Amino acid sequence: MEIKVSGFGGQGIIRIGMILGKAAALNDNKSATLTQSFGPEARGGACSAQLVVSDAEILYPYLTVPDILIAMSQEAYEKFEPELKEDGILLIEEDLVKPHPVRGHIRQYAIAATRIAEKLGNRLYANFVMIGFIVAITKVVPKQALLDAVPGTVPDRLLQKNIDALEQGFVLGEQKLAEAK
Amino acid sequence: MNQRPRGPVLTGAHYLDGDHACAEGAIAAGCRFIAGYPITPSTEVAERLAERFPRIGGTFIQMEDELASIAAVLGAAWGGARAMTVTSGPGFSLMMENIGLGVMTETPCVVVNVQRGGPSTGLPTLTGQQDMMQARWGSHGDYEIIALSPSSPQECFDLTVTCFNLSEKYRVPVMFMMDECVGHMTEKVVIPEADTIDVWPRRWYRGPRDKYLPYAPDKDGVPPMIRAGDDHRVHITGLTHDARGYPIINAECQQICVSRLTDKIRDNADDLVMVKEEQLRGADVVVVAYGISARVATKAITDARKKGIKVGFLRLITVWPFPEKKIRDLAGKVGCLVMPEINLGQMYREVERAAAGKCRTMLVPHCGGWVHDPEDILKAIIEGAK
Amino acid sequence: MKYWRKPLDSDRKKAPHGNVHVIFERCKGCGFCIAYCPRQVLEVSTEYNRKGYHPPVVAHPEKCVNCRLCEALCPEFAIWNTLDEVPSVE
Amino acid sequence: MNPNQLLGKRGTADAHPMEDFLRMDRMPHIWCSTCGLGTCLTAFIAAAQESAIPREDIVVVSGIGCTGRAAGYLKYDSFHTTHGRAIPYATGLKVANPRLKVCIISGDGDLVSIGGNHLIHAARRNMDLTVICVNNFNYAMTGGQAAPTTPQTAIATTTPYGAFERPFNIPFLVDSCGATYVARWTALHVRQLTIAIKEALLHRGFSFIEVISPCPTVYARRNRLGTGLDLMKFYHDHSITKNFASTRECDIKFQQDIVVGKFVQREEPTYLDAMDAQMKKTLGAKFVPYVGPMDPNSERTKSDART
Repeated sequence: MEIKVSGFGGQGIIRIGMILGKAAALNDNKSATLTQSFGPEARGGACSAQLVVSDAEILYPYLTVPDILIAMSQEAYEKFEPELKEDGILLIEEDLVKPHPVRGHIRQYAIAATRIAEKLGNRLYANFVMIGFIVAITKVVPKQALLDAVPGTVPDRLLQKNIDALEQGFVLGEQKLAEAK
Repeated sequence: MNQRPRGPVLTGAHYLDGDHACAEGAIAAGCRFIAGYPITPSTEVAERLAERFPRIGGTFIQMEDELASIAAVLGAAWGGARAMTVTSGPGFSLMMENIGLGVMTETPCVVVNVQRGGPSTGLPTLTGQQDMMQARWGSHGDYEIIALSPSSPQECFDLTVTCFNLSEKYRVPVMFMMDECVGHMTEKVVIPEADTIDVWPRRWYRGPRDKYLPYAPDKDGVPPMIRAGDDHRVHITGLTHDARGYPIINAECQQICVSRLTDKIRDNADDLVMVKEEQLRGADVVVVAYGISARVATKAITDARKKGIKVGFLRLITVWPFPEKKIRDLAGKVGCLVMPEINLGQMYREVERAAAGKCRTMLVPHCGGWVHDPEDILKAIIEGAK
Repeated sequence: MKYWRKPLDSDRKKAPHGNVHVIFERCKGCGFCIAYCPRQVLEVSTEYNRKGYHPPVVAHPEKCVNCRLCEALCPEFAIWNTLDEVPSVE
Repeated sequence: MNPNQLLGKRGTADAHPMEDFLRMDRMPHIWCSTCGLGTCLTAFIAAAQESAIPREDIVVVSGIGCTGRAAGYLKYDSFHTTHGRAIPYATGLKVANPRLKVCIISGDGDLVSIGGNHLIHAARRNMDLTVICVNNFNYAMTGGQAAPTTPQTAIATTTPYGAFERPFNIPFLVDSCGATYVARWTALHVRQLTIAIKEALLHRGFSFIEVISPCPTVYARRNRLGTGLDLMKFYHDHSITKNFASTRECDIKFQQDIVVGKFVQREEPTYLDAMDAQMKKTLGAKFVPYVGPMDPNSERTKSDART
């Protein structure tokens, strides 16, 4: 399974890929290769993380046709949406991406991750909201594998807040999934 | 919860990128001194060690530039530390002079180069494999070097340990030729129990103090070492020197000094060369690759096999000394050697030279900035199979 | 500014006496020892050493007070003092 | 002051007292007649003995050039490194084995030009090193080219019509960068130089001594200044001792008075002290100080890995 997480620097894009990959590789007995690309800007530049998850050993570490695209900025959406598989899953940041009409059999879900994070006290939690949302909808890793992967990736004092954000995203994801059915 | 204290070696499964895995490899190899200067895309190695070292008894110093970093590493090695520096292309260029000093004075140390696209400032955040020849020939004069190239974060860990071991065994700076892709690629890295990690000790001199000759070699051509401060009163110089370490400026001494420096690597090439071989027997085409290119080539190879082409794969882990014998043997047996690399033909020259016209050789070049499209490698394989 | 005075205890304290040693062939004839010997013990030899320099000769051994300045100044480690057991009276 | 106490051990009738501290099998040294470098070595050896620092703890590092050869003649653990890199090399030695007393003996071109960046950073860090910079106002080994210390109007092979760049005032440079011991003497001031080197060796922190030394063969000759002995006489007549003079006032002008003396001596945390303090402050009990170098008798790396 090929997943692309995209947005701009500072949104915690790489960390989303990192935690999903860690959950798959360390807690779900899968192979997971994360690669990243970023510009020279520390903040605000285009940024993406590519994750390949597989039951077998991953020989070729890069994406060919993504099955899942997460777009957290308009720029990322415009750039990467055309690459998405025809029946892929597209997750967008509701407030930051104005989508075009859905192409082919793509299943598209939106979440106001940044807004939810701000309500939790800091927009920096947006990536954890998104992580919960991704896992609820795509089931790329079991929820427990995800939760087990979080400690150590954020400072201990912020762990609970991030878990809360993740849970909110997850709940919202399950709701959206149910609505879609 | 009873948590075991975290020892220096981070035993267990971790999700690490190549840079971080390299840092952990250095710790596992007993490295406790690193001098560095920030440069993308290698900085993460130094950052991780700056964070880890004060908790495990290591020392990190950020020097004023790369010239200073490599000089400090050489000094630290003679001070008795297992030492390393980390850099990328432009910094690697600046280190060249003292890499020569390291070779001449037979100073064990590891130089990690997380390669990016060049020349000059080039592509700071994007990949390249364009320093391969510089690793071999970048400093002036005749010398031999050891260089390894990893294809995965796991290898970034494993081979960093190997780099230290080889540098101690052969008393030579060892180049670890990573690239941005491997450095920033995150995968599961399994770190073994500390006891099971093979760490080779320094070749300490154990004879009487006043009998020590810094450059009198053991049987394998490598001299034993001492550390500064133990009253051996050695003189270590970058000038051509005799067994005492004294400068002798003439052709005879140059002959003895330089040929031993090169022979200790050349004569032990069989011990040093590490390759991974796959379906070489009966192959019509063999893909020769290293580093991230080897990883990318696997897709092309798989696709080619699906088309019924007999493709073998020779992955170079040791890039210097160049696995010449392997290539020479292969050249007599296969129709074509295909080599993708992220430069316009560096290691390819070696392949061509070793093949010596006994089979076709094809370069799949790439200027850097990204990896090959596997399609391009596949095309070359199909062409080579004709 | 230079001045010399006779030490008040000169009748009781005897100046030490030194012996000057010169390695003739090691000298490169810089003349530092000769120029700066406070007691003018040394003079330029008329002879050449193998390198073609004129090393110092100890012209007035009795004047040496073992100050070791010649030893300290010599860039060639070619001249040094030893202390005479019996101080001379001057 | 008993001058005998400043010359180290006494010789015997058969042997020069410094022979034990020199690589006599490398003598005679390559330095010209009336060059001051040999005198600097004598002062160093005397000071090292007077300091009572165990001989094996003293390590000498040199760069390239005439002075760069110093390490090769001194019978201590000695390192002859690359041009300009003696200070960072020494930094590695010191940090890897803090027990060592690492001394750099090198020239003005090596330390202040090609190695200038390392000089100012080592001073800034207050790295616990002793630097003896022998200044002969030019690049002598390569035939007398202009250096960053060549006084204006002096002739060098690359300033055939007279130097016009402003030279460095080295004591001011290192003082302003944070050196905690700074002195300047000439090769003639052997007693003071020996005291200064001894003080520098015993000083905690970055200590720097500039030694003005005659270069008869290329600098003096080209500038028609006579021999090294004539330059020594010039130092005798034109040195003005001003201890704790402001280093700003210590510029050297062509054949004019030279201010000498001990200019700076102050206590500041060294690099290693500062690192230690900061780590203790932020990491507390989690701080594990540097394990020290590997021990040849029981190399620690393996057992280290197991803890």
